[in-house]
Amino acid sequence: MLDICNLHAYYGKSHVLHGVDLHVEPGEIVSLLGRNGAGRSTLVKAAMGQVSATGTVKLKGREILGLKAYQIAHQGLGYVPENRDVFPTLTVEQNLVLGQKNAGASGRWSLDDMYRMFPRLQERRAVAAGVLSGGEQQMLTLCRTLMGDPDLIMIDEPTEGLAPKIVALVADYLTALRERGISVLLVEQKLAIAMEISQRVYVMGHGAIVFEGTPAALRADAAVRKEWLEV
Amino acid sequence: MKALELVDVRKSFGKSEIIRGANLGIEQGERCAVIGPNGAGKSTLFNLISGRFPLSSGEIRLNGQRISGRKPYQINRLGLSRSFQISNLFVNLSVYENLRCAVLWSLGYKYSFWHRLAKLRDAHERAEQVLEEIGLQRQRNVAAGVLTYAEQRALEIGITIAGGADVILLDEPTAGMSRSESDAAVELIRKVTVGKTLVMVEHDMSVVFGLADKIAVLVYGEVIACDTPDRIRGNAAVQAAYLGGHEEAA
Amino acid sequence: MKELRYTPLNLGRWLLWGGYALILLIAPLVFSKGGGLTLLSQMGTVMIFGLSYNMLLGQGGMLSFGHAVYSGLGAFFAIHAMNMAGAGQLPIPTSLIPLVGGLAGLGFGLLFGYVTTRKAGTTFAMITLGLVELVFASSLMFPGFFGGEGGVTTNRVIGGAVLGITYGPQIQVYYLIAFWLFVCTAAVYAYTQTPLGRIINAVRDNPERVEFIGYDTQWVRYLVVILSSFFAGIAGGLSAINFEIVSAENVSAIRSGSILLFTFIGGIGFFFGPLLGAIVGILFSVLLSDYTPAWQLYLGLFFVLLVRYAPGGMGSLIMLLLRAARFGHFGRIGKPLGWVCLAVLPGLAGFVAGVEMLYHLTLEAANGSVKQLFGMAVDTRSALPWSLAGGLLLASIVAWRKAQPVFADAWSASCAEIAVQTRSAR
Amino acid sequence: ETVKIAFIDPLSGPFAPVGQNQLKSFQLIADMATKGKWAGEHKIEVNGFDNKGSPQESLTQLKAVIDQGYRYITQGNGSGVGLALLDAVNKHNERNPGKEIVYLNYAAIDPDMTNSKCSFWHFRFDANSDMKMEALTSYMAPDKNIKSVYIIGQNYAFGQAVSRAAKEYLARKRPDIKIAGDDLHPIGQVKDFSPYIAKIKASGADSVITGNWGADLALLVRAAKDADLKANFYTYYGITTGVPTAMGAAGAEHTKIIGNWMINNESFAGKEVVEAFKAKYNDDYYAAQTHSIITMLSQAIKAAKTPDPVKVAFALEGMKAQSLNGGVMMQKQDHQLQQPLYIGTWTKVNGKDVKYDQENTGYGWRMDKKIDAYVAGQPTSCQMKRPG
Amino acid sequence: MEFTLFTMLNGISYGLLLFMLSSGLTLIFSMMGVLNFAHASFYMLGAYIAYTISSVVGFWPALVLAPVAVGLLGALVERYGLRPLHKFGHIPELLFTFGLSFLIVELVQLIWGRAAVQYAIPKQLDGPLFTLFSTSFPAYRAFMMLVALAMLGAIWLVLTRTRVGLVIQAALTHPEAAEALGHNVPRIFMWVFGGGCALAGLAGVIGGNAFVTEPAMAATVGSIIFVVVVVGGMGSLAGAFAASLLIGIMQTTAVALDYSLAHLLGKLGLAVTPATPAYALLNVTIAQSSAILPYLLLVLILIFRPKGLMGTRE
Ligand SMILES: Nc1ncnc2c1ncn2[C@@H]1O[C@H](COP(=O)(O)OP(=O)(O)OP(=O)(O)O)[C@@H](O)[C@H]1O
Ligand SMILES: Nc1ncnc2c1ncn2[C@@H]1O[C@H](COP(=O)(O)OP(=O)(O)OP(=O)(O)O)[C@@H](O)[C@H]1O
Ligand SMILES: [Mg+2]
Ligand SMILES: [Mg+2]
Repeated sequence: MLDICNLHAYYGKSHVLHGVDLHVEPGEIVSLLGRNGAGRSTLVKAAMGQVSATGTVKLKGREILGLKAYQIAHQGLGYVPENRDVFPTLTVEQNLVLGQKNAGASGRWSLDDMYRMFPRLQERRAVAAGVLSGGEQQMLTLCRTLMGDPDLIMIDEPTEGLAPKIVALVADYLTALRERGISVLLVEQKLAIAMEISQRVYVMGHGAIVFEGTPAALRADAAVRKEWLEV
Repeated sequence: MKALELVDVRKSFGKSEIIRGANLGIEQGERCAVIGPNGAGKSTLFNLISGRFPLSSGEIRLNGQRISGRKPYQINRLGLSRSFQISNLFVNLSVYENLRCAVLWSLGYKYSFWHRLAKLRDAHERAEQVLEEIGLQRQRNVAAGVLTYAEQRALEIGITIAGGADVILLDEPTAGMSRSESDAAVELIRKVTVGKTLVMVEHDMSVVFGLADKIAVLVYGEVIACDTPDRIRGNAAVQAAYLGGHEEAA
Repeated sequence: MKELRYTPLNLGRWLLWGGYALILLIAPLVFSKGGGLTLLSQMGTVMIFGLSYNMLLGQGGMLSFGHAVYSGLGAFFAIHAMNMAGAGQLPIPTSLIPLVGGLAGLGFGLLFGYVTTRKAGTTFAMITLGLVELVFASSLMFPGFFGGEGGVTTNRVIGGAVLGITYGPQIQVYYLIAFWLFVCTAAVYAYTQTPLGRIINAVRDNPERVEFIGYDTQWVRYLVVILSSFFAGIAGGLSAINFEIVSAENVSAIRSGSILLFTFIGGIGFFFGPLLGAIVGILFSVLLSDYTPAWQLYLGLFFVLLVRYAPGGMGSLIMLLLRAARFGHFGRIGKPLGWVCLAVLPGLAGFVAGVEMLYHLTLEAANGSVKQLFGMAVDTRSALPWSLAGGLLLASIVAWRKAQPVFADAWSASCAEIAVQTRSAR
Repeated sequence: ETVKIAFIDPLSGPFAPVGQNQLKSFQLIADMATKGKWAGEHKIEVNGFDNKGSPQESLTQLKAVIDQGYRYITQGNGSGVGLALLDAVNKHNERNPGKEIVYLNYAAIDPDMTNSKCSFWHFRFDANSDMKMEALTSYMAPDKNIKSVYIIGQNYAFGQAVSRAAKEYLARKRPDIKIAGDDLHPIGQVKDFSPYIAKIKASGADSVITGNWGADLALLVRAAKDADLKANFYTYYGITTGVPTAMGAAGAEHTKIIGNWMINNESFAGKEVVEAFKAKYNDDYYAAQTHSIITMLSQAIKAAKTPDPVKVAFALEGMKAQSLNGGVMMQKQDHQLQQPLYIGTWTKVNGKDVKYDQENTGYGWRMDKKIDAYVAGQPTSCQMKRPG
Repeated sequence: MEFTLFTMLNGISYGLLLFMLSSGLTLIFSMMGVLNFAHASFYMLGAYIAYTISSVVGFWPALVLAPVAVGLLGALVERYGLRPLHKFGHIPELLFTFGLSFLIVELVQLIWGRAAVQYAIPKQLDGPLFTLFSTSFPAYRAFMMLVALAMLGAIWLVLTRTRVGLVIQAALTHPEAAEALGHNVPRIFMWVFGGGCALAGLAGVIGGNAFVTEPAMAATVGSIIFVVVVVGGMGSLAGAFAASLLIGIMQTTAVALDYSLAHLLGKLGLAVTPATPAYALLNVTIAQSSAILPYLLLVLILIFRPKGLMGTRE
């Protein structure tokens, strides 16, 4: 599905990613773990074409590095940014509608699916997204990206600021996504969730992958956890 | 006399009533955490207390004095200070200047254009002290806008406490931090709020249970429970509405 | 670096201000020819006006389209005061007339500022636009005070000479302006270093948060507008003395727009930006207009290019170079920069020649197709000068293509290194 | 020796076309003077300085031309600028004896300049606005069809002066004429004149007097045509550059002008100038004052045998000369040129009495009446101080 | 009766003209937040280009071609001038257009000269549409009103029937997020700006011959169209429409009112003489102050209702 090879990324002149290799298979949930500042967000941004990078990034076998972000989105890559970039002046529903790439195109997901997933959003559908609570905004960004009908969705810290109950809900929905054949690349801080729902995990440190394996393997590897995850 | 008291506070936006008669009393020197599901109205409650939004009805008292209906700056001058869920800094000013701005009013310099900033020893010392407390001495001359996320959160707290207010409201102070960072943040908060009244919103249960003397649970704009941490943990209604059995998810 | 930090700051400050005073003192000796003195005097008043404007825009984030209201009304009051002094009704020496302007400006700041500062951002900008149009339109309706379209004139020579100073000769007026400029610069600078001066920066960055640290943002903005109007009024008073006439254009949107233009050209992010902007702006609009009818084209083009490629204004360009120099990189970028300038030069000449010939053709062709250009007589109807201009332009483009990448490389390398150096310094 | 005259008027901005036209007029006549040795061996040269239409800028330009050694200046667009220059010239001459400047005013027509504010250093070669109103009302008075007059003007000194004079003179000459209305509108701000036309129409006026110029005049005339208002428009400035084009056919037969010369006069006097101007600049010569100025200046230089401004100024006082519009005389008392004036109507070119059109519109000014100099003469309150 | 009727008619048609002038500005401002100071310059360009085209192939082709040409120019300006400035915020953008307005005037003077050009009303529309009592209503004015209404309809359709408005609003605050959702934001910005300029151009094609096509024409409409946009409410199309009509009718009726404060005081039995304080002020009639009314309205509206008549944001 997604194949990242020897990816180097830069903010201006500062070199943040130093040759990252990572891949996600179809129908797989892969988690990317690491400390703050390890470069996880940079990795997904680079894949989305928002950070200048070199190397190769292949989506469904097609090279996407160097394309514009909107072109990449049209290739079927979805991205949920970490800082809740809801469009504050638009209503919840307008935010969701904008998730569709072409007006009226019906993908795997409809508005109703989204509202069923998070009834809270339906209650707030006509409210400007800017006034939503922190958690509601988080739900909205997730749904908005799903509306674009991506084949692979990269989610940056989706459970940030969510109540514990909703966190559990999100975990369930990610699993449900996978069952519908959508691959997920999950960037997480909360180990427990990632370990629970992922098939494989990567651990990142200082801009490079320092561990790759199953959650079980990670659980077993106390050295990596101590050194790179500080738990 | 309670440090902060909310009596039947209500707030509607248009037709939807978000806060539906919240009652809450916080003793002086108490550390209280407000928890509740997303969209329950926790941030809204903070906005009402700090004067950002006007109340629809009800009354809020700070140290026995009615503050509802006042402007944010008036409430601040009465000794209440708050932080924001999303960092809200003076992005083009240096860290040090951010803090110095925050202490000016409380030291009585107000709108002065006849004092030289550089000559204000007390402002300087207070700013330096806060700088040290939040551990940003090395970044003192860096513009706030280019700090890392965790540093910005720390500065957010720094600005909030710098003015020396004795009632502090913190909105999700550890959001977005890793375990070790949020542990450090808890320590920081504990340190800087000694002897002060603290009210905070948090989703991270380890922070909540680590810091709070009392927990208030807000659901759908009502305080459904307000009690010690242990009793809250055992409260079935809270379990259903909020923790959902995943309390230790983190 | 280290030594720099430990030298007593005061020495540097004294040097800086002393140098500034010295420049003001000797400028008229250096630029004494022709209209040099007139130009310098005008620059001085515009500098004060710019400083006052930047208190709003640069330091307070308040985009005003109507700042000329304060300087203009200040000027009107000043000129009436002068006329009264001349008629013996008001015992005030010419040297203090600027203060009258300043107080009038302050008064209108109190009045209008209350209305305008109730809002910030675009709303503020639009209210000021409305206000300036109102004041301007009214000024033509009340010729009693504003003197109609001809304005109010005066005679700045009031009474006899005091210490040999009559303010008849321009040089005396220049020194009066220079004196006030120095005082105002110092005062405005001092203001930036006060609690109010800092809080207005905070209001610029994040007005919402300021409310939560105890300040009423509306009040902060209001106070700043009042202070700034005071300095604008002083500038107005000085221009009344300098021109001995004040007319409605002094309160117009055009005047307000040009101070915005000049200040931005200088760089709103820097204290000295308005000073720089005043020099460049006056050179363009007064000096250049004597030489070519195309001056508006040049000014417009210069401004547009500056906004497009250096939104920080000329101040930012200078600061960047200074920073490179401070880190000792000037040697490295100096040479490529020189080449780039060299490459641009012929193109500039070619462009100017082309524009001048074009203007000649459209305006003065009937007086003969021959035009004096760079000291040569060229026939604008023949192909040779045109192809020459085109050739210069082309050559410049080719040279630019060669020189620019080299410079860009050197520049970004230097920037990266400076970034590394500063980071390791913290 | 070359006598250099500095022309200080707008050469850029909205008023530039007018300024450019008049500068060219000056230059053409100056060329003729030099070639024809009007001032003997002295050459005459006119150079333009752009005042951008502003009084303040004019003073800056005045300083510049003084620095460059000019001793004569000329200006015409706007009495505001004129008064500022007059004041500055007086001050300069007072502060710098031996370096006097003479101000040759070709079109600033505020009566004050030759009355309360008159100066030895200032000579006006256009008829002032009161003189023009005098002539105009003398022309209107015998016309019994005129029963009701509406006055409209720009809200500034000149517009107000026209309105005041019109009311005063009409009351004197034709007390039966009703002043149907008196409107002042902001200068250069009105885009839609139809409300004013509606008002004029409602007032039932058959004639309109206006001091408007530029687009304000053209738009007024066009709005009248659109609403089918049949009233005649008596204007001061229908002839200035830009107005004929903008007015076009809309103004035909209803727009009249009071001026000091027009080419379609009884003998087409000045047609060689007009033709030469057209050939050289493809533009129309209409500012005949330029001719009066150069003629009289040359004559004065000859008489004084020196181009020294003080002597020339004395020589100009009371001087008589032949200009395009006939015999003219510079009144010694107030330095106001006494000259015949003309009333004309905007008409389609017919090859007979209207031979020359303006701005290639196919329309030109037909002469209705030539008014002798004495008719328009005005008493003056001038108390002139002369040097020495 | 006749007077009142025509005053109303004049007011409405002037209002529609104002709307025509400002609709493009509203469009750009509402969507992109850019206050295009050069809007009036594009209006002028429209008039001049139409003049040139119509002198070759006639008015009707010019009606279509000139706005297209102006729109393309606008798109170019956005692409090479404004786009790189987006990241610096609105002030540099605004200043860029401010500078551009200077340049355009100069260019127009270079190409078409400094005097007015003879851009005439097409034969078909020259003359009265109808005559009521003794006043006629020009056909061209009616045509102008029609076009203004068509503009209103067209913009309304674009705003409500397409997602362009939504995408742009989204991109204003979070351009990266909007792109990540698959929207080609820069291109939409470019065409919106171009579209706004084309509307200005169309206004120029029609206003140029109704009024005078000269280099000063941009400056004379410059500030009034800002008043319309702001009074209507930043970026509200309906608001701009309402504000245009309001200002049009207000100014037109004001012209008919020759009353001053002195009149009022006179009615109250207070005589006003030149000796009365503020005599000049008291004697200004409503008619004389009609030109400042829009600005007064602007200031008052912004103080008491900063959102404007129908705006949603401040
Ligand atoms: N816009 C930027 N400019 C310069 N450096 C940046 C920028 N954004 C991030 N960085 C730097 O890049 C590095 C990696 O950042 P990144 O955001 O990818 O980390 P992360 O692993 O997602 O951490 P977090 O938990 O904070 O989200 C950090 O050192 C950070 O300081
Ligand atoms: N200005 C407003 N207009 C309309 N609705 C609003 C406004 N502000 C907040 N709300 C609504 O009020 C509800 C409570 O929001 P609030 O931000 O207080 O939640 P919260 O308890 O802080 O949640 P979270 O934990 O997710 O941050 C939300 O549903 C939000 O949409
Ligand atoms: Mg991250
Ligand atoms: Mg919240």
